[in-house]
Amino acid sequence: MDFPFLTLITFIPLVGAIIASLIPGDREREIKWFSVFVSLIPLVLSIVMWALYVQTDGGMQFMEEAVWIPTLNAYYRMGVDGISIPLVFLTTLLTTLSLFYSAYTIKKRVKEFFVLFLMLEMGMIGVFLSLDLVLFYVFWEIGLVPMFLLIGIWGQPKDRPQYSAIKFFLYTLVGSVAMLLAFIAIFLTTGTWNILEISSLGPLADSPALAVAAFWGIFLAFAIKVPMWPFHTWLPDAHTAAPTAGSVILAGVLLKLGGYGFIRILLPFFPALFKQFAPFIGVIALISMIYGALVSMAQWDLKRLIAYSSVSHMGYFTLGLVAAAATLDVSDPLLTSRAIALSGAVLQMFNHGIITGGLFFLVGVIYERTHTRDLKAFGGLSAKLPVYYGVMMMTGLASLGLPGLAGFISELLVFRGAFHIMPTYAIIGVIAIVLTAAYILWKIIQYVFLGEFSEEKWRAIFDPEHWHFSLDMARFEVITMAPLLFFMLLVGVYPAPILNVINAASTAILGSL
Amino acid sequence: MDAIVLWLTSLFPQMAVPTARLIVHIVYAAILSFVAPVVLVVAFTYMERKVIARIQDRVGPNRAGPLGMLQGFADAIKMLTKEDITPAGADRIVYNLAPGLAVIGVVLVFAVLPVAPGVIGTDLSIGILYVVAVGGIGTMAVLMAGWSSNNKYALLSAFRVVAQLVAYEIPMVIAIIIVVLTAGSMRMGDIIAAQNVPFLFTLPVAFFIFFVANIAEIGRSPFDLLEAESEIIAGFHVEYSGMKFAFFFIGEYMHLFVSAGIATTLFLGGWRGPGASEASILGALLGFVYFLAKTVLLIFAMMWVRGTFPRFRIDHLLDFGWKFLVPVGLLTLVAVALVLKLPFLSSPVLQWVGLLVANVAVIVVALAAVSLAARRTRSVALRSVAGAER
Amino acid sequence: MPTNVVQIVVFAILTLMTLGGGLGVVSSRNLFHGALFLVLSFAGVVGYYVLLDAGFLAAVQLLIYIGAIAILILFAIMLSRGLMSQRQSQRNEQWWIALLVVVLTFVVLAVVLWQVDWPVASDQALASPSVAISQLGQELLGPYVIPFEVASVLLLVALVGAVILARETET
Amino acid sequence: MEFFFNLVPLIPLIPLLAFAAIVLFTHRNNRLSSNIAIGGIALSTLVSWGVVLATILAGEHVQVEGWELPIPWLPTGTTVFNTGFAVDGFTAAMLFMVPFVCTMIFIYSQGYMNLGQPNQDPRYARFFAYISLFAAGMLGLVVADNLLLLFISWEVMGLCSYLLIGFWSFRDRDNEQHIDEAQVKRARAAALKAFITTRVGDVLLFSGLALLFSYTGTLTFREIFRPDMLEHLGSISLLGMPAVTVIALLAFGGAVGKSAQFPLHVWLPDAMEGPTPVSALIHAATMVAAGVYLVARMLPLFVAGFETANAPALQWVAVIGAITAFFGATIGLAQDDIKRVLAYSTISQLGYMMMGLGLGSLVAGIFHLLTHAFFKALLFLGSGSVIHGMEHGHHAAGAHGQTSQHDDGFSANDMKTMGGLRHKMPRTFWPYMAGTLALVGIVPFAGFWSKDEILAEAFQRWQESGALGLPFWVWLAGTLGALITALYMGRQIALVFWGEPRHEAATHAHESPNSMTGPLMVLAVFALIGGLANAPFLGSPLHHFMGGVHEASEVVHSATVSFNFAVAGLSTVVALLGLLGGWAIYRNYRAGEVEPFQRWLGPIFTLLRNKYYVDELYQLVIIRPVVWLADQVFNFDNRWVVDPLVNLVGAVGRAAADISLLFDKVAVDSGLVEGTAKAFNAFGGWLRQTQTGRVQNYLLVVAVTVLMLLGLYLYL
Amino acid sequence: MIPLYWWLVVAAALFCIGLYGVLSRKNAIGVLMGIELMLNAVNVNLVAFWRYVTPQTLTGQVFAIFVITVAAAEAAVGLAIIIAAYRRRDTVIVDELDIMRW
Repeated sequence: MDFPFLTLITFIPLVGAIIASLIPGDREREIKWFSVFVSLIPLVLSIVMWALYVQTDGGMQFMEEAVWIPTLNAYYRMGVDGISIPLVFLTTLLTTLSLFYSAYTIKKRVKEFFVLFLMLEMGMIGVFLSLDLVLFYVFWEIGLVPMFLLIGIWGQPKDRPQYSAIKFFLYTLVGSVAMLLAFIAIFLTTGTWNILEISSLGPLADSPALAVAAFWGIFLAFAIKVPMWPFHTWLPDAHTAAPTAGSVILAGVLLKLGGYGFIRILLPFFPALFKQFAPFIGVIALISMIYGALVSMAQWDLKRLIAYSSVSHMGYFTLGLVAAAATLDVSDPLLTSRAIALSGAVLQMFNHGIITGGLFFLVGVIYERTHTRDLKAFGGLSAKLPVYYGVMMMTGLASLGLPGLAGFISELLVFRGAFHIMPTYAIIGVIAIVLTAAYILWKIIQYVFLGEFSEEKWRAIFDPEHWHFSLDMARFEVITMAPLLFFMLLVGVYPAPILNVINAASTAILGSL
Repeated sequence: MDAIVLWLTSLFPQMAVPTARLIVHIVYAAILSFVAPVVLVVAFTYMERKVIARIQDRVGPNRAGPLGMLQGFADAIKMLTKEDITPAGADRIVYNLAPGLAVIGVVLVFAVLPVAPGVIGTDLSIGILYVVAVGGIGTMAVLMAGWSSNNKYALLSAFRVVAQLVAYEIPMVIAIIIVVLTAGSMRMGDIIAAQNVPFLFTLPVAFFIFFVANIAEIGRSPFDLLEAESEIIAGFHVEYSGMKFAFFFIGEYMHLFVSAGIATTLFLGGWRGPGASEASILGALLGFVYFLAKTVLLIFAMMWVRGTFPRFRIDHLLDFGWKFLVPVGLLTLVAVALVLKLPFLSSPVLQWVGLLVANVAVIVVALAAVSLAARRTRSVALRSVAGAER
Repeated sequence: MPTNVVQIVVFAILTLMTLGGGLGVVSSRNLFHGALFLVLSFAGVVGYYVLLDAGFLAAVQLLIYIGAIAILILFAIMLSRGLMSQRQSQRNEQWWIALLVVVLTFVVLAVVLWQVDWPVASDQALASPSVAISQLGQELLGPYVIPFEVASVLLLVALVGAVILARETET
Repeated sequence: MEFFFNLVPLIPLIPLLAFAAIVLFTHRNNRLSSNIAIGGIALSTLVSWGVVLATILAGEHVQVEGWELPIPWLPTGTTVFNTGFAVDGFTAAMLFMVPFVCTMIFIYSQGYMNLGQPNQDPRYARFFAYISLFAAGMLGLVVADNLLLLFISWEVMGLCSYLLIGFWSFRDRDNEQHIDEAQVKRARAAALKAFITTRVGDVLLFSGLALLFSYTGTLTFREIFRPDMLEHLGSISLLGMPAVTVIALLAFGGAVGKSAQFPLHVWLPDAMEGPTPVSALIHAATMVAAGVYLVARMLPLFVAGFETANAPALQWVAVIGAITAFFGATIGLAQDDIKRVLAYSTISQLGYMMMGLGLGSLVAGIFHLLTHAFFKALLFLGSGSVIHGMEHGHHAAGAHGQTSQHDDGFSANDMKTMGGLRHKMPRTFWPYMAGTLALVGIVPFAGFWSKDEILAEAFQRWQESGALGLPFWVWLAGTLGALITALYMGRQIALVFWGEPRHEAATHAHESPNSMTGPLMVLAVFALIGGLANAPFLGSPLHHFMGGVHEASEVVHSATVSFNFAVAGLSTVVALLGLLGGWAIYRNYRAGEVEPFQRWLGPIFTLLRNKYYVDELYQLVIIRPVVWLADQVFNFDNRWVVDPLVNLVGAVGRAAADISLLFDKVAVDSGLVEGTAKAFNAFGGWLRQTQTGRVQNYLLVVAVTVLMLLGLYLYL
Repeated sequence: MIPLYWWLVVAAALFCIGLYGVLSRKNAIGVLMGIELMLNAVNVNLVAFWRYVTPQTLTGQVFAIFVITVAAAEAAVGLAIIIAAYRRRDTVIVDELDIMRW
């Protein structure tokens, strides 16, 4: 048997969580650094795996299979393709960075935090790797609970963390239930849970009504997770309440679970239905993009602003997805455009993870110092915190899609695909780009960094007693951001390494629909 | 015993073999249940007092009968004539049940005790397990007595008894498992048959553990916390008097004998000795003599221990059981299992040597660990003392 | 196989012990007595095992149920003694429903058990049950090794759990 | 010579590395940082000129067909997208100008930002980092072989523009004294305005790019311009037009934003809030030229499918260019801010370039772009030198105790406070004069040749068509624009350099350091002789050099326009008249007097000058009632249609945002989501009554249930 | 031999008695004892089935051993819980341990 990369990547965090939970709770230092160390292992493994991945082959690799629950015909099946590899890498990277960042900033109930975080990592990676619906569902739900607790326990008291956590939980759960029912329906007709096999069988072909119901059931689950308008209202609350690392993971990875589900499950299972409903979903995507950007613009809470920007940015993803699904033509100019749109969508997920993750880190940076996120409370900080200004500027520019940084490439690919397949949608969607520039520059940069620095205002919010690091970004914060900045630049300047795998997989998936 | 059965059937030709066997068993049981207690108690109280006296440089009983030999009978008579009290507020039924149960628990063990070649109540395939299992009844009796007396000290004593018995049952069982492992059977007969060399010599650690745990099980000094006069007056039977007290007394001395007998069977080769065999009455008698001699020797050793060692403190007692005997026992178990499975120790002689070496190694390791721990404890203590002075 | 009178008598005595003990357990006002009745009931079950040629199980039953569990229960009773006033009823208010349900359950069970045609083994097989302990050991460490290991882990967990639960909270 | 071509990627890379080095390593050391920046751009210039030389030597094969370096970059579906670099005659021409002007400006900046002086800018190093990045962007744009890399560079420049316009948009009270708060506010507004306005154009360009990419599957210029590809694009119908036209118009939208063409020109005058070298670098010489470059580069798309004379896309370019050229010039006539005059002049001149391109003449437009870059950079740097001198004079006056520093509303940019500076700043004055003459178009200065070529082109086209069609109006607008240009330049030099000092500051003003005047002189030389590059009597060398770059597309043809003495004479006369007139009128203007133009032109002048009131509006000064006609026209520009349109979009956006938020909170969140939650809560409250907390209750329920199930099983 | 049915009925009776104990005893320890009775009943059943249905294989006994193991663990943990509850709340009456109510 080959080296079981996937199992190790998935379960090493769990093992780490168990070991960490056995360390006495008062040895906080040991718990923190042990967790960081443990999270490094899957990170390294995912990098090695990426290096060993055969890039020309778009199919599943590193497959593992074992009987799991014979009575259910459920198998322990795992595999990666070009869609999941970047996302797995993103997960492991962001987890490591989050843990590293939290090692400095989490003060209460340290042990629980780190243990939960590692378990969260397991759940997320598991979703990206599983090729069996039961396994997928189990991991899907596993990720839910730690996140719920992270928001509820470590949230900022003034942001109603319990309310937010429960909202998050219920929202997701509603979707999950719908998804589960759909899965069961699919299983009952096909007799297998194997995602690949179901994809090739085309489930529920003989009962159109049921197929439509199953389609929308699954759609609901993923749409809530992505989140698409109008299922997005859990997102700003959850983000606002969550601790910094939680927000990072929430934005960086959890939203991608939905996106991944669309590509891995909904699209291959129901390509015809997806095509049929594509105009409608495209409208939702457009609304998400523009609406999210508009609401962002009206925000005065920095974190909430970024949360809404996630809605907008994930709308780009949806647009790319819809463009790829809007036709089933596999002849060349169209297939290329569809593959580009899908690649763009996947890359948009990756980029959004890196960029918005970074933005949340940066909100954390200022929040740790001042304990406020009110844009009106800041001003002129670029003189006081020049490094922070620079980093925020770069991340913000990446977010608004400045060419040369990551966000642009995915936007380009998405629109490139969409312009060919559904030009009207693409033209409307372009408006969102302008709006994005407006809220990033106008709201974030201008209100926080530009203008006059006022010593009195600053003294009113800055709390030197609770902040023991340097005023400008401390070393650990810079270290946290450095890999993200690196990837923003790398993907923006030379996206081929990452696009190679994504593109091969997109082409393969679309070709096999 | 089969010999006796044969003899009986030859004496009464019309008697069927099963009937004869039944008769023999009943007689044997009667002897064990009625005669043995009295004899044993009298003999061993006398012996104990003598031995202890000698150790303490006294003479011991010397008035009643020649050399004070009748002292035991005198005591017995005294007991029987004392007033039988049931305290007010006591749980009457339980209170009265307890002493009987104490004796029954011990007598039941006699059923599997091979006192001579072929003389055994029933040679169960799970013989030694049975011994352990029946041991629980004695514990129950103590608990019942302690609780039903409606006496604070009795109850406390009962707690202690249970704690101690539970704690020392485990090393004892481990020691037994070592023996069973080596002998390959739980049947008493098989265990004896396996001892071409007595296990005392091949498994000294197991013997030591068993011996110590046994003393604790019986509750003899230095493990007599349950009846420590200075702390809890006299233990769980403080409210008992007269015949009921005598029952506990009898139970204790029978337990002494039975456990020594089991130890003999497990480690000293039981009735084995030159000339002892099942074949003839003479051989059987000779076997019985061997058995008795070995048993008495062990009982003597226990008395010796009693006369020599001071009483443990309760936490030390539990520490000794849990932190020394159990780990050492487990270590030995593993070592013995390894030795038995080593392929190159095929011949019995090699195996004996191997077992001995393993045991010695365990001893060394255990002693090293103990001394290390002791040194650390001492240094910690010294440091705290020094800190206090400063 | 013919039914032996002695067996029937022994069975009757044991049943008396077992069920009588059981009834004592659930009905006695004094909890300590209840525990002792429990021991009686266990002893009856030991007899059942002997009667069923399961000597090893009998010893185990004796060792664990009487030697350990019963004693533990007695222990617990003694530890929480202060609250056991004898005057207070030991039954809660739903006892009569419970009684009704239980009796019904018994009737249903008895009927069901009667109706079922049990696949009893052949006389020959019945005459020579396998009672070798070594075989039991091989079963445990062979086909049932995983349950066996799980059980051992369970015991360990129970041990640790019990210790932690019962430990005084450190202050 | 292949050696130099292989160095092409280095041209944008060196300034980029300089940027990285400054940001990451040397930003604490100001002198080292600026030296790195200057060294980087100088090296880049050397390489560029090497490439130019190589191109010249390589002859037509490179000049027309181009040299390419493709780099596999982006896997797209079944194909791979290449990026890369290319050099042809057109690129080489740009490469001659861009890095060199940049170098001059960099050197100049070192003095302008007061290196080593007590009032050195606290963000000195950052400034050099930004302009290095800008240079990298511009050079990358020039050497890009595909639209995507061009777009990336384009956006990088947009970013730098944003950063540099807003360079003084925040302040640290501890360290900076010389920046007043009004300026901070203005800079902030200007930066944002610039970025958002150009972004509108960028999005159009982006759409065009995506469309083009979608239809052709490639963005490499050479492949797009293949005749079969153009034909394919022309055959697709989109929005009632050939797709190629749509794409061209979208691309032109981008150019309109970037090159500040009407109606997206509003950001450029405001952009003068940045430091003056920035104005020179970005908003005069190079970045705004990017739009022109883009149109020139994409010219085949504009023409494809039509005759050059009546290609609709091309006509749009010409019309917009003409309007811009005329309007920009007129507004410039009435400005008092020395840099604003130049800014409107830039807008106007960019309009000329667009006109040239719109007439289908690549060379005319680009020639003007090149010469304009030199003399406009010269003018801006000169004006910066003047401002610098005025500021020093102001300080000196303040030091003499004659004026307090902040409360007299003094602006160093105001031409009406200057006067007589030609004696005080001779080394600024003479180059400035050269620049002025070049801009106005006096023989033999550079501007004459290039502007003349555009007018000649228009004239010839008019003659060819023979009707009062588009070429006539273009020509008319151009010629009138030239007149007005001359007028406002005459006014400017008269106000700045002649007459008496009109303020204490002008009295005390003194010459700028050599690092500032040196580049002025170098640029002055080019302003003088730059026109020779395509002078007809030398055989129009530039025409031969780059005229053929679009030949391969088979739609754009390069034909030399012969020198037309009538046109040239007319424009020279017009220019001389204007210049001398302006000079004569304003030569003796005194502080506080009513302006001559205002006296003569009355309402029209006020209309033009209302631009000035808009600036006052930003400074929160009350606008006086003005003649309503002027108000109408002005408002059309800034308050009713164009600017308000932008604002309206913003306001609607914000309103929509607020409404969305409200909707989100009230309907989606409270109604739907929490309503569901409440319903479940009530149900749960009822259900929890069964939760007695008694284990035995639960067990009893279990037992009863099992019993019932058993019964069901048995008897059903 | 005694018919299998007898054993089963006896086991059922023991089970029901235990169930009654579990359902009706107030004292938590009493409940626990009821559970032990039920487990014993199960064991009797298992052993009886072994003896009568599959005397050649020891499956029944094996399962009985597992049940005994579980019983031991259950008793230990259960009693520990009771003791802990007694310490905290000063009661072992099941009805009074109802903080999970509503």
